[in-house]
Amino acid sequence: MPSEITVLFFSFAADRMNTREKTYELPKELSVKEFFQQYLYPSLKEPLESWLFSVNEEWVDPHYALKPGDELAVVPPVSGG
Amino acid sequence: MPSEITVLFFSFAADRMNTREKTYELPKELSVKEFFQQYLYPSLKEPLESWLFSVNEEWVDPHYALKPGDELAVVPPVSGG
Amino acid sequence: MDYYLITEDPINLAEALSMIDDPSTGAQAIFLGTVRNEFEGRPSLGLYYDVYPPMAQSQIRKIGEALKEEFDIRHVVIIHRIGELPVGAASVLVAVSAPHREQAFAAAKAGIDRVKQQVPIWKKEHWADGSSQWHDEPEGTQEPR
Amino acid sequence: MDYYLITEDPINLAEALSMIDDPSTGAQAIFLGTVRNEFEGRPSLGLYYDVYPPMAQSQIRKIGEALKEEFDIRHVVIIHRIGELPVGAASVLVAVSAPHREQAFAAAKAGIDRVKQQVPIWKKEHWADGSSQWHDEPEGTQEPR
Repeated sequence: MPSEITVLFFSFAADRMNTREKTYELPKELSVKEFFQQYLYPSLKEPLESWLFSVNEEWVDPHYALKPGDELAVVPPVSGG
Repeated sequence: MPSEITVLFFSFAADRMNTREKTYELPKELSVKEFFQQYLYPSLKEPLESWLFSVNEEWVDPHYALKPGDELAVVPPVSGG
Repeated sequence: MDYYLITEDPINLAEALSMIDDPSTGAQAIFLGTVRNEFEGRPSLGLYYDVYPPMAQSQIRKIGEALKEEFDIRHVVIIHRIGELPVGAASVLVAVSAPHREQAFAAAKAGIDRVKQQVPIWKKEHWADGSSQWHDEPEGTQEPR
Repeated sequence: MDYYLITEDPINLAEALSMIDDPSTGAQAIFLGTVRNEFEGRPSLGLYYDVYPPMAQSQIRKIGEALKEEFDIRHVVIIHRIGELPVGAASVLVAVSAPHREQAFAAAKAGIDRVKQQVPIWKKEHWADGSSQWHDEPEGTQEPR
């Protein structure tokens, strides 16, 4: 079942992806981890553990199964303050 | 050798002495401790260790020998802030 | 009252203080973070703060609510400014009021520690030599501004 | 700059912050003490602060200078207001600026602790029932105001 998701990028991840927001067509259901490995690596070359992920503004773990219409945020290590 | 000193009182000590400043004629040289015991006790009934003393705006210990013209401050436990 | 804000506007300290004001509190502890003119010895002109706004906003609220559960404090204000900030500008404020100073200090300290660890905000240093660099980028590369 | 003041006038926080401002500091820690509406559960209308002015002034300066020797901080402001203060009024301010927040917090905390222990200032509580009482008076008696 194909589905479309929106992915948000920030900080150096946005720089490397050359965008802050991008839409992806997924041919089948993928977990966050699978999506990261198949679509974002190696543009985002750091290992999965370097990132946090949220879906629809709630933190999720990498096993979360992406659903049509989800807004996935790829969150680099924070450095506020 | 008689000498005159000025004594400053604060907080509850000033209330009990009914003044914030008083001049004393000392008939002979006295230490702060001797002065306290002979002139201030029992109006100030707390033991010597309850008080701090300064002379001419410098802290002194109770063995300091009072000199003519000295300004002695009798300092209760502080409670600022 | 409690107040949580992610904003591009300057941080108003007087307003924050009026929010934590309470006749039952004797102790206000305030942390104000400002942009420094150097980082690890290297001269800097300022910082750009990137943010994921809704997550940052909900995260500072969660931090404040946790502080109120963990410490004996009455009110919390957390404000983080984002965007381009020159040296000297205030970037973050944590202000708490409490009956007593030990709890006020402990809560303010925990507050700013958590803001720096848990809020999706990222800063890019604008070095004095004209290059820019994201903080905490693994194997970060320096590119001209 | 460093600044030490015993005063009857209201404490000006904005002015104090401008004094500790420094482009090399990223962390400002501020403690503001205010008059509470109760003490140990008993309702209060305010405080009267008595002071030995020259000793208090030299003492807060000594405290500030010691903080600068002991902690990695750049600037210190200590202000203590004296006289009659109503509930809610700010009575004491300790503000420090430092390159990093740990030292800023540690210095501000040590500063207010020492002010409360070492400065010849005494407070008298004006209880809501009309009586008044000096703090820290051994065997204190309560007299009508």
